[in-house]
Amino acid sequence: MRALGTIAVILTGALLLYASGDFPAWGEPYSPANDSRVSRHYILKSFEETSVPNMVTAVLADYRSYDTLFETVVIFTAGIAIISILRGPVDKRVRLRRASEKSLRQSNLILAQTCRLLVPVIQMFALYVIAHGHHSPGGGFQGGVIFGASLILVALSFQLQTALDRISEKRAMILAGIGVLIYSGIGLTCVLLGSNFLDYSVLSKVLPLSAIEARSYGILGVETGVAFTVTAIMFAIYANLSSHGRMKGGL
Amino acid sequence: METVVSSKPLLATLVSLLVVGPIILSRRRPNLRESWTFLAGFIKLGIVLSMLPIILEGGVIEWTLWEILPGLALAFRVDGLGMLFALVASTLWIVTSLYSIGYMRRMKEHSQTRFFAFFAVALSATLGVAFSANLLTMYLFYEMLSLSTYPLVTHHQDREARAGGRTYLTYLLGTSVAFALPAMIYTYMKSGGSMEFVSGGFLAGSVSGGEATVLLILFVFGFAKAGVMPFHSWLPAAMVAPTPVSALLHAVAVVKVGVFCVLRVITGVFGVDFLASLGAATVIVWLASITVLAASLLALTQDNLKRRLAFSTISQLSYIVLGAAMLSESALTGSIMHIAMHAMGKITLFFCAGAIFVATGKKYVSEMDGIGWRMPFTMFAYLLGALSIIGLPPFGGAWSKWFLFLGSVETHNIYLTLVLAISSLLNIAYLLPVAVRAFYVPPGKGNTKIDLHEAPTACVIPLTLTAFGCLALFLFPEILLSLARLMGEPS
Amino acid sequence: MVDQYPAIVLLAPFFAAIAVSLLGNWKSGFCLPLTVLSLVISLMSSIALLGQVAESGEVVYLLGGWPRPYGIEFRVDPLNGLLLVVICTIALLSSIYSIRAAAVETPDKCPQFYTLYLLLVTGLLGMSMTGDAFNLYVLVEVASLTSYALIAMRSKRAVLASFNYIIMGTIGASFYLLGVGYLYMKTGSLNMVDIREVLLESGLYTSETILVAFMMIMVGVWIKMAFFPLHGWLPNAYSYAPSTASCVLAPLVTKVTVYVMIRMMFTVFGPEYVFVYLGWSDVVVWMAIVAILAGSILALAQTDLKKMLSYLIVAEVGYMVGGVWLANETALVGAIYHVISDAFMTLCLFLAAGAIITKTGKYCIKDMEGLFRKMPWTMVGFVIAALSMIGIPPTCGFFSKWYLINGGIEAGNWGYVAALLISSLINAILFFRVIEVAYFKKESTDSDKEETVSGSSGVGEPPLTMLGPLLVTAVCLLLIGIFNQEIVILIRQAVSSFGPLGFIG
Amino acid sequence: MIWQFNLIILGFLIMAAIMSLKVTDLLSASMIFGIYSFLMCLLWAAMGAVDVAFTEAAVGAGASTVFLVATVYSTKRKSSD
Amino acid sequence: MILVDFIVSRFNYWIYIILMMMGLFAMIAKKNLIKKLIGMSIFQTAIILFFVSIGVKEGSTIPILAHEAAHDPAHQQAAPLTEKGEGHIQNGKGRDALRAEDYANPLPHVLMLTAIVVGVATLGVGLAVVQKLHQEFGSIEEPEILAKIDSDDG
Repeated sequence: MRALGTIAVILTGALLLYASGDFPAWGEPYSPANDSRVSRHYILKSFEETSVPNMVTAVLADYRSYDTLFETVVIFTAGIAIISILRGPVDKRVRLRRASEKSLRQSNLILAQTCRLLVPVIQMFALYVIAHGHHSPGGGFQGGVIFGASLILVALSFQLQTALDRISEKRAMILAGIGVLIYSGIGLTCVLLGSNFLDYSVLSKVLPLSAIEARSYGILGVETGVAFTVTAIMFAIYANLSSHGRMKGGL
Repeated sequence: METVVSSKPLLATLVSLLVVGPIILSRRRPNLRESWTFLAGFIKLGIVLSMLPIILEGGVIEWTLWEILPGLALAFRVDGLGMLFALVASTLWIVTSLYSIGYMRRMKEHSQTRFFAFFAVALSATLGVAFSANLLTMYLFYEMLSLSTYPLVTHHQDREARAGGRTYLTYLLGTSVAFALPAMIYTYMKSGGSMEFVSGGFLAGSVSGGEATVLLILFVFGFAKAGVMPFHSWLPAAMVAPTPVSALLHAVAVVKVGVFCVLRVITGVFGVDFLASLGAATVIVWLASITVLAASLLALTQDNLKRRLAFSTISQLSYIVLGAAMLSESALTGSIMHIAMHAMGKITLFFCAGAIFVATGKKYVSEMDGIGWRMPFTMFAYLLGALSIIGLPPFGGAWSKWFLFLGSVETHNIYLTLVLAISSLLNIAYLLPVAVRAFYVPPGKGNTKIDLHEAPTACVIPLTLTAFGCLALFLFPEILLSLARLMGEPS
Repeated sequence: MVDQYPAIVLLAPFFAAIAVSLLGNWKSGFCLPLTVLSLVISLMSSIALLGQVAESGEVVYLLGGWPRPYGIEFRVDPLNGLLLVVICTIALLSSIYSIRAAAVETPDKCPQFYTLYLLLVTGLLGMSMTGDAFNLYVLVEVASLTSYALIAMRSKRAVLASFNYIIMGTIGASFYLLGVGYLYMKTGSLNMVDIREVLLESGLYTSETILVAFMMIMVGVWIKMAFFPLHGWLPNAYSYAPSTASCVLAPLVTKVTVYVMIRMMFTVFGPEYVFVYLGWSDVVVWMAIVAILAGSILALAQTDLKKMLSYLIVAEVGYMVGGVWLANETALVGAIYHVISDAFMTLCLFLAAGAIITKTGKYCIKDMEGLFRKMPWTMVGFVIAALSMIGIPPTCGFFSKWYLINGGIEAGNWGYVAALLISSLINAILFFRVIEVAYFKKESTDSDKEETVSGSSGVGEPPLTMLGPLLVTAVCLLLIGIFNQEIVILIRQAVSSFGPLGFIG
Repeated sequence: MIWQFNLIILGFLIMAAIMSLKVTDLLSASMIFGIYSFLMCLLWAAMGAVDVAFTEAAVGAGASTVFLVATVYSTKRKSSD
Repeated sequence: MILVDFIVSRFNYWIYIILMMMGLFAMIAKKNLIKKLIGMSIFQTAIILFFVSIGVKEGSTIPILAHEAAHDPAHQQAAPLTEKGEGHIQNGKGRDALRAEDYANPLPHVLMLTAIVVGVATLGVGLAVVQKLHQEFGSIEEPEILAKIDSDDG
């Protein structure tokens, strides 16, 4: 395998180095990619067309929202894939019990208290990131991951069961499905309102908004959907990976 | 030359295919099942006969199903050659069906339903080849025939059948994919997208001499059912089949499909005149001559009667190929007639071999001493068949031999005449001793005690019929002759 | 409604996947009806879409209403129109087949299985419709992730096969992504049609970056389609996967990737770049020849039925790559026709193999004695597929071979013609080995006999839900063969829109 | 954007990548991989790709590392290479 | 100096190539499955680095409209899209407001957000498969697993 790896690496590397001589200089503002009409359009017109100052969000959730839909689906798929891979035949005897307060007390006091303090703050911040994605870096993904991280933190500093009591794996998967459903449902609404899939501007027919504002709100809607899915799946993946898919014990 | 558009060729082909369903459905009631076979056989013969007058008047019947490749349709076309072949095949099917009922029931063979069903499919394929209007249609039915006969050849499903079946399919399928298919595609490209058989050939003028030689060799080897050496060994291997299969398929349908395809390629694809101008057929002439002699010599060494007949068939098939490759009018007429004559003679011989096996359980020539007087009908029929194959008057084989000799003289090739003469002598040497032993050698010790009697009536009737058929073909060859002549005439 | 067909084709299985994942946990009885219903809707609208395309040419569907090149678009021409119908049909047939098999092979995972299944179909449909190079990557990943999971659902060896697939698949997809990056760097666009326009306008043919982009994309898709010698992941993955999964993976994934290759070569780079400027077609065709021969010979060495079929896929990929790279219209038409016919052939073979394995529990070819007697209809399906693989008319395999050989002769590449013929012969040997074993009875000792007596009580025809799809597929093989003219006319329509295919031949 | 700064981070990046692949203790490898992700995120932030950097910080340095650690805990810590 | 300029303008690309090759080598040659997956992640992040490098513009800022630009009413009106190279939009007050050169190219960023997510999804599935393999074979070293499979067969 080493020989094979070396050959592959040398061949590919040589090929890539060969092409790098032809690259535009690094940071060149007028390189073909940076000066293309697509890129210029996004920079110059996206605010006008979507009223979202963060161009990345505008492109992500509107111009290329179909990509992002499937990005969400990728995450969703990963969650289901991991569950289906790790889940053995269901053991009917094990009933999931609520972790008693005892288990909470058992864990390290400093850790527990710090976690108690931190988690609400993290979650608030996550919501802020989701909601403020229009104006600052962030959006559904980042916020979702952060929110998921807060749940993982609970599972880490107490026990997995503690976190599962808050949100069981089944509920997490339902939440994830709902997230994808929100996203694609908004898209489908656009179809039902007589336009193409994910064309948020037609939402102005039902909302008291102009077409451009409708796009902005459409983006907010899909970002929420993304956040739901990412939160749920991040937690579900962690829960499965840390417990061999048995939902007991944890790290 | 008038052209009639009619669906009759299609119907004639399909009728036996359609009967497969009823055969399978009535598998629990053998009598009903066999009556389906007969019904289809007579309908088929009726349709074929109804087309005969038009063909005899020099007309052709055409029917196009649909275009299957650009410029290539699944199409049927009946002319003299096809008519002759179809006539032989459909007549003999009825006779063989009768014979197989007797044979199969007496031998208490298993899976008789499968047997009759695939037999019907094989007949459809045979008629399909006979009536096909272009190379592609012909190839389609050719492959269908190879595949549908596999379960028949391996009917016994034992170790021997397995080995035989393996050889059978390897040769037939392998050569057709490896040689015939590329040759066909190359032909398709060279001819500019046409593959319709026309007398005079559609390739005339569009290929060079070397290409034509290579293509011709590819076709002759590709249609390995013609049994030209070195691709002949499937035929002896196929003798593991029950005798009715050997009789109809390996004396009539399958092998004749092979030579029929070769004839079609020579007359319809290249054209006799074109080949003659290129001299491309010389290789085939020599290949066929070698096969004629070598197979005859091999036949001498066989003790198993069916295998001996198989080698005889290989040698006789090469007569037909040889006759076509000589590229003279008489030889072509002779070789086309030989399709019918040999079919009638050889099927008689196989019927006899089967009847002997049914009645006595004997397979080997050396065991057949003295059985002649116990089974007089069978052995007398054998004698008639053998004489017809050898080519003595007053039997049908005499006509075809005559025309072949005439053709060889026309080509001014003394060697060919010699080949034909020597092989006729060899025919005598390997066919007649069986009859001689049966009638003149007293039975050995082991045989005296066995209660010998004739085979079942259902077996004896067909073989008597075909034996007299040989005689009849000598007396009334006009129809066959005129059908064969239709092909020899330039259009 | 009419202009929404592309969306409906994709969204039906997509929404069904979400619905299955939401409702399946509650009541697993919902899974199958939803799956079948959505695939029927998808199939019907894909047929309608194909009709629309055949009538009025290319259909463009702008997602989000953003015009090219700012948004993402679906572009449906006769080529992927046909592919959509094929994908939907095959997915539908194998979903019906999965009713019983899934319950046996992946118990307790019904909702997950069907969700993944539908997402896989969604991914494949998306891959064939999209007109955006990066979006293609995302959908490739959707299809790949679902495949990894579907393969790993069974235990032991399947899991290792799945891991190797993850590694190889990621390398392939990443190479593709890198190639798209290189293209983007030079053209500034991601839309396939737009990229080609920029390539032509800016005269980028001589650029090393574009060359490397092309090579990266090709190597990426070759890994994904298991083009020899990059095929390492495929045989184990497909042969150890649950039969329900392999029934949809084996026919579709490699074929859709071949479509991606065709799309990349002809729509993005353009034949004038690939064939005229680069002129590598000979090299790749020779690689394809090696692939065909190696795949066939490796298949010959297998004793496990599904593994043998998997190696045959490797050989068939060689057919298609060779056909595409022969650089003439006949061969390209043949290759595309072979994509369609091979999808059905593979489906038929895997359905038959799956039925045999679920009913008898035997994997080895030599254990399959007497199957014709026990399950005659299954074997009828198998035989028809085998005949098609060998290339006997009037099955579709004959016609695809016809066009491919025709193209090979036209290009004067005799090696390719010979390889096709040799592989046909090897296929004949392979399949008759199986058929022979199944046709003949066991020549056995007494102990074996007892075993068969005790074992044969449960062995009979598979249930109708398995047999039905198998026989329908077998009939499809014949229909595709008989009506190849109609299909080829559509393909030619697509091929002619690619422009002249170079000056070879 | 200062290229010297860039160069330094890239140097660290390569070091982190080599170490995470070389270390035989998988837990350390996971942690070093977290560092690698974090450096990457720093680099992207410096390049102006704030959204990407943000995501990488959350996903790469956060979630991925946790997943890796979780797997290392439930399988084996020692690697043969 | 030319050489230095050349290196400065290229070294980012070279380093991405080095990182990528390290990842690729680890994916193929490492025996430990988790190491393979770490290699895979390095491989993917290297590609992301490359994409992000494409979008960098010297002297530009992050692709978020400055606050005053966003709330400038002039931008609400439809302005004709300017041609290449002269990316100035004149607002009513005659002040330069929006220039394409001022903002980093947002498109690679968008693409890479997706790629990161795909990467973590693949990593997650990969890790799950590794855990499953550990359950089945009790090992996460490829040679050991292969040996176990062979002994199962034999």
